[in-house]
Amino acid sequence: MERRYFDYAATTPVDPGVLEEMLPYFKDSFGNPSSIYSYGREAKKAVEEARSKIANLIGADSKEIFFTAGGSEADNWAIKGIAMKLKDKGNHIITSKIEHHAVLHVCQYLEKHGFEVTYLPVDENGFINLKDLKNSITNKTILISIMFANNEIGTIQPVKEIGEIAKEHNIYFHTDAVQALGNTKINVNDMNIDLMSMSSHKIYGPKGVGALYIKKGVKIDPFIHGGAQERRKRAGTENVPGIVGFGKAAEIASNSLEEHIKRTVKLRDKLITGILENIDYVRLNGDPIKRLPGNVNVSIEFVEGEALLLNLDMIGVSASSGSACTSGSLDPSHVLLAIGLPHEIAHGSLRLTIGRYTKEKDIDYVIEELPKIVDKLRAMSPLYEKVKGGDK
Amino acid sequence: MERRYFDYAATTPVDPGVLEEMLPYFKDSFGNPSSIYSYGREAKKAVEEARSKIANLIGADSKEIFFTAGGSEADNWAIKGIAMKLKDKGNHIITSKIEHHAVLHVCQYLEKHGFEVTYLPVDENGFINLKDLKNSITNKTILISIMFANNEIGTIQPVKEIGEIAKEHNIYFHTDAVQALGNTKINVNDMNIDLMSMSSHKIYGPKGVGALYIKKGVKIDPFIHGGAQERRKRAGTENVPGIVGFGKAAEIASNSLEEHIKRTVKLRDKLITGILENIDYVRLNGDPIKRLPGNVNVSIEFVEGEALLLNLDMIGVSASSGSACTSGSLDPSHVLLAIGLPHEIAHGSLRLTIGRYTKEKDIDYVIEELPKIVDKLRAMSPLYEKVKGGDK
Amino acid sequence: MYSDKVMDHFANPRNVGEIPDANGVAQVGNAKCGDIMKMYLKVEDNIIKDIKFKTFGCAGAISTSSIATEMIKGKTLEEAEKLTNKAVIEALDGLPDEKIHCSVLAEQAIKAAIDDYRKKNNQ
Ligand SMILES: Cc1ncc(COP(=O)(O)O)c(C=O)c1O
Ligand SMILES: Cc1ncc(COP(=O)(O)O)c(C=O)c1O
Ligand code: FES
Ligand code: FES
Repeated sequence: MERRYFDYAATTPVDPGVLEEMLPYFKDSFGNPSSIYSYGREAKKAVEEARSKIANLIGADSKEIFFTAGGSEADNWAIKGIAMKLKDKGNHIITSKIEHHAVLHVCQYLEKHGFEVTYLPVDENGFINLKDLKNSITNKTILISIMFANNEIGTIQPVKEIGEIAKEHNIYFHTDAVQALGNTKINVNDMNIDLMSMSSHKIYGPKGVGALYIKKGVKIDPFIHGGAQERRKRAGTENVPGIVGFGKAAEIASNSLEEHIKRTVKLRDKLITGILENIDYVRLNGDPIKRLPGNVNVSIEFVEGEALLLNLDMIGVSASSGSACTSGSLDPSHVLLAIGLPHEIAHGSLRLTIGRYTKEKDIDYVIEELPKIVDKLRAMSPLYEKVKGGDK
Repeated sequence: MERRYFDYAATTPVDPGVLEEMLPYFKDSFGNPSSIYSYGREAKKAVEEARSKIANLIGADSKEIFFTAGGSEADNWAIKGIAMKLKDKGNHIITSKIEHHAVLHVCQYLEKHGFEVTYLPVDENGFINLKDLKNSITNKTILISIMFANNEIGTIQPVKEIGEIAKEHNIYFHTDAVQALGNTKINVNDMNIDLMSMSSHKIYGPKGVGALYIKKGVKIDPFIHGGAQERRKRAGTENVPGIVGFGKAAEIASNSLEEHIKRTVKLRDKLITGILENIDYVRLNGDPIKRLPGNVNVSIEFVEGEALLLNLDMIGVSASSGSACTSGSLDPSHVLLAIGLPHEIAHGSLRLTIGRYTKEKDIDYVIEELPKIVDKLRAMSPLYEKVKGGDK
Repeated sequence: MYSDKVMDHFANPRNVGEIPDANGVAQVGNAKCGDIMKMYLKVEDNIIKDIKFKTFGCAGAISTSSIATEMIKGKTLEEAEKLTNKAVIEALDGLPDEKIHCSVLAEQAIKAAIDDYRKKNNQ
């Protein structure tokens, strides 16, 4: 069975060019970059080249890039690192209700330890309200952490405007750009971003590596203490092959950004239109325009997400859902609830995310097959009966 | 020029068998293990197999192994995670003066945040004193963190006895086993270990992955908050290829442990003898018997470590030193000072660590060449003049 | 994560549908939690002659409904009432821990449908 991957937002395959660049650093140039002998110097050089490629993708200086083990560590570091550093200045953090758990759970943890957190609501398309943001700032506010683009519904926030507000009030602005990186133009300086989380495996680089952008001058505690790596800010022997791979992935992303966006948006819009036209009782979640190029998120009424996913998997299509049943928790996705979906509709959500290797025929295939699966599941849904009977 | 690697304690090359097992997980089985479709299930299975191989190497249950990004993260997690969890019970931590910076700097950080830390001294061979340990326990003590084996001088602590003391007093015992893993027999149950840090790149696995053993029932806060990975204890998309590689490396280590120790000890002792016999004014650091199989650490008087290293590098030999000049800090290695070496002698320290790919002829080569380098450096040392002149 | 048996019942659920002249009907669960199960029984001479279900829920919920209907079809009401979610899980060769709650629904739905039959027949 041919496999059709529609979960690029969860993770991406490593680009062949990326893997090729990584390979020498496993066995041949395996030295520890902190060493002074030649083995180590080679590794060090490779790490620094990767750093400048990532800096280049986001308009930063190399010295502002600090490697981590992924997006989650970057989020944890940014928020806990600022919180611990500035706790004598203030204990208030502003974030949104639709952040990734790597931000939300950190904030909840800090709440247990004396911090206060404002979770800004979002409108039905997933945008925070800039007036809300301004109104929630107090003289205790030390950090604003608002994600660049949402991983579930794809909505892209007005980052530049948020950055301006933060700057006016002299508050640090962190943004989780794990989904945005490589999918939309980012310039940390133009956008007044002080800290930004990135993850390699979302941009065709290897898993287990990411980075935190820390603007020059920003005061932050280290998160992983120990050796003097990463200019004494992040300890641990550098994951050289991983970093090299992330660097190469960033380089490819820089070189093909516009083309990638154009191509992906076209496929995405075809998929959205195809689904909306061929299935009844379905709605698109997230903003139709200001959304990630590869994100399609729909709620299909009267069916449950996990059942949808498994049926798709049986025909080779990998997708994702915000249903509670797929998460092992009792509640469906906090993001779908935050944009106002009732629980039962959130359960029927389906996320199809596309990327570099998605072909037009894959899109056609889903447009053709999804309605059949929905029909089959609705035929056994006690909720659908009523609609058919006209007494909804 | 042939390269001769004598820095296995810093990092090891990836075993070819390890790399081979990793490769499919970059491009083909690249799925996110948290997903429910087949791509994800394959990845999940691979992660669980790796987990049980690591458990097997240390006599633990799979469910007690939690993957991290390396040894430093494991150390940070163990200590901060216990400290935060138990801070209402007590604020006292006991560790030693010769811990890795990933333990020491965490302890120093906690001291700034209301914790009290006892740094146990060590004797001239690098052992802590068990009576000191007992005497330093108070009713506020929540954690004992003593490394299994030291990365610089190779001394292996009486871990089982430390574990017994901790158990008697109902205090958690964490050990940094980054250097010990794969180099000495470890059984976490027999040794009463509650938490243990491990790192893949020290046992011929890839960089950027490690693990924390957490005994069933031990109460600890997560360190990286976010997604539900690692049974809700460590967030972040799993580094699947890295984890698979670490698992394979652990399997190889399990299967060849005794043979590896025997072979390495023989080479090590030949090297030690060769150096002590062929160079004057040199001493072995660390215990001659209870030391890591691959560790040789000597202090060569009247020469400076960085100069030694660079001269060795010129003839293809990669080594390491505790000299201040190699670390970029003003003081020489805290470990060498803790075993009582005067500064000037610590500066002349040389660590040669050997491992799986070290050949006997490499040992012979160093025994032959090192004295020449030492002679050359001593010839230009103002300190050596006096000795030669007999007025020392 | 699911056993082959679960996947079989999920992909080809047995006894899906409605019974127009059912004499015992019940619906349990609620859409808010993501699972609803509706059972239709046709009881004759104290025996479950026919049974059909409809389920809104995950593969765990669908497969437990399916196998539970198979397990009690042709049984007396007393026998059917004894069906436990444990027996259902065993018959499916196990369910993931986080899906155990779905199997409870099948047990509840059957009991509720039998109750409905008894009420209607003044038993
Ligand atoms: C004893 C010890 N602990 C911790 C570490 C840190 O491990 P990693 O480099 O994997 O973070 C090392 C090695 O650098 C070590 O030798
Ligand atoms: C928006 C967002 N933030 C953070 C993360 C976490 O990144 P990682 O899995 O690399 O830790 C993800 C992806 O899982 C994400 O989509
Ligand atoms: S119906 Fe939601 S977990 Fe089974
Ligand atoms: S002599 Fe130059 S750093 Fe020590």
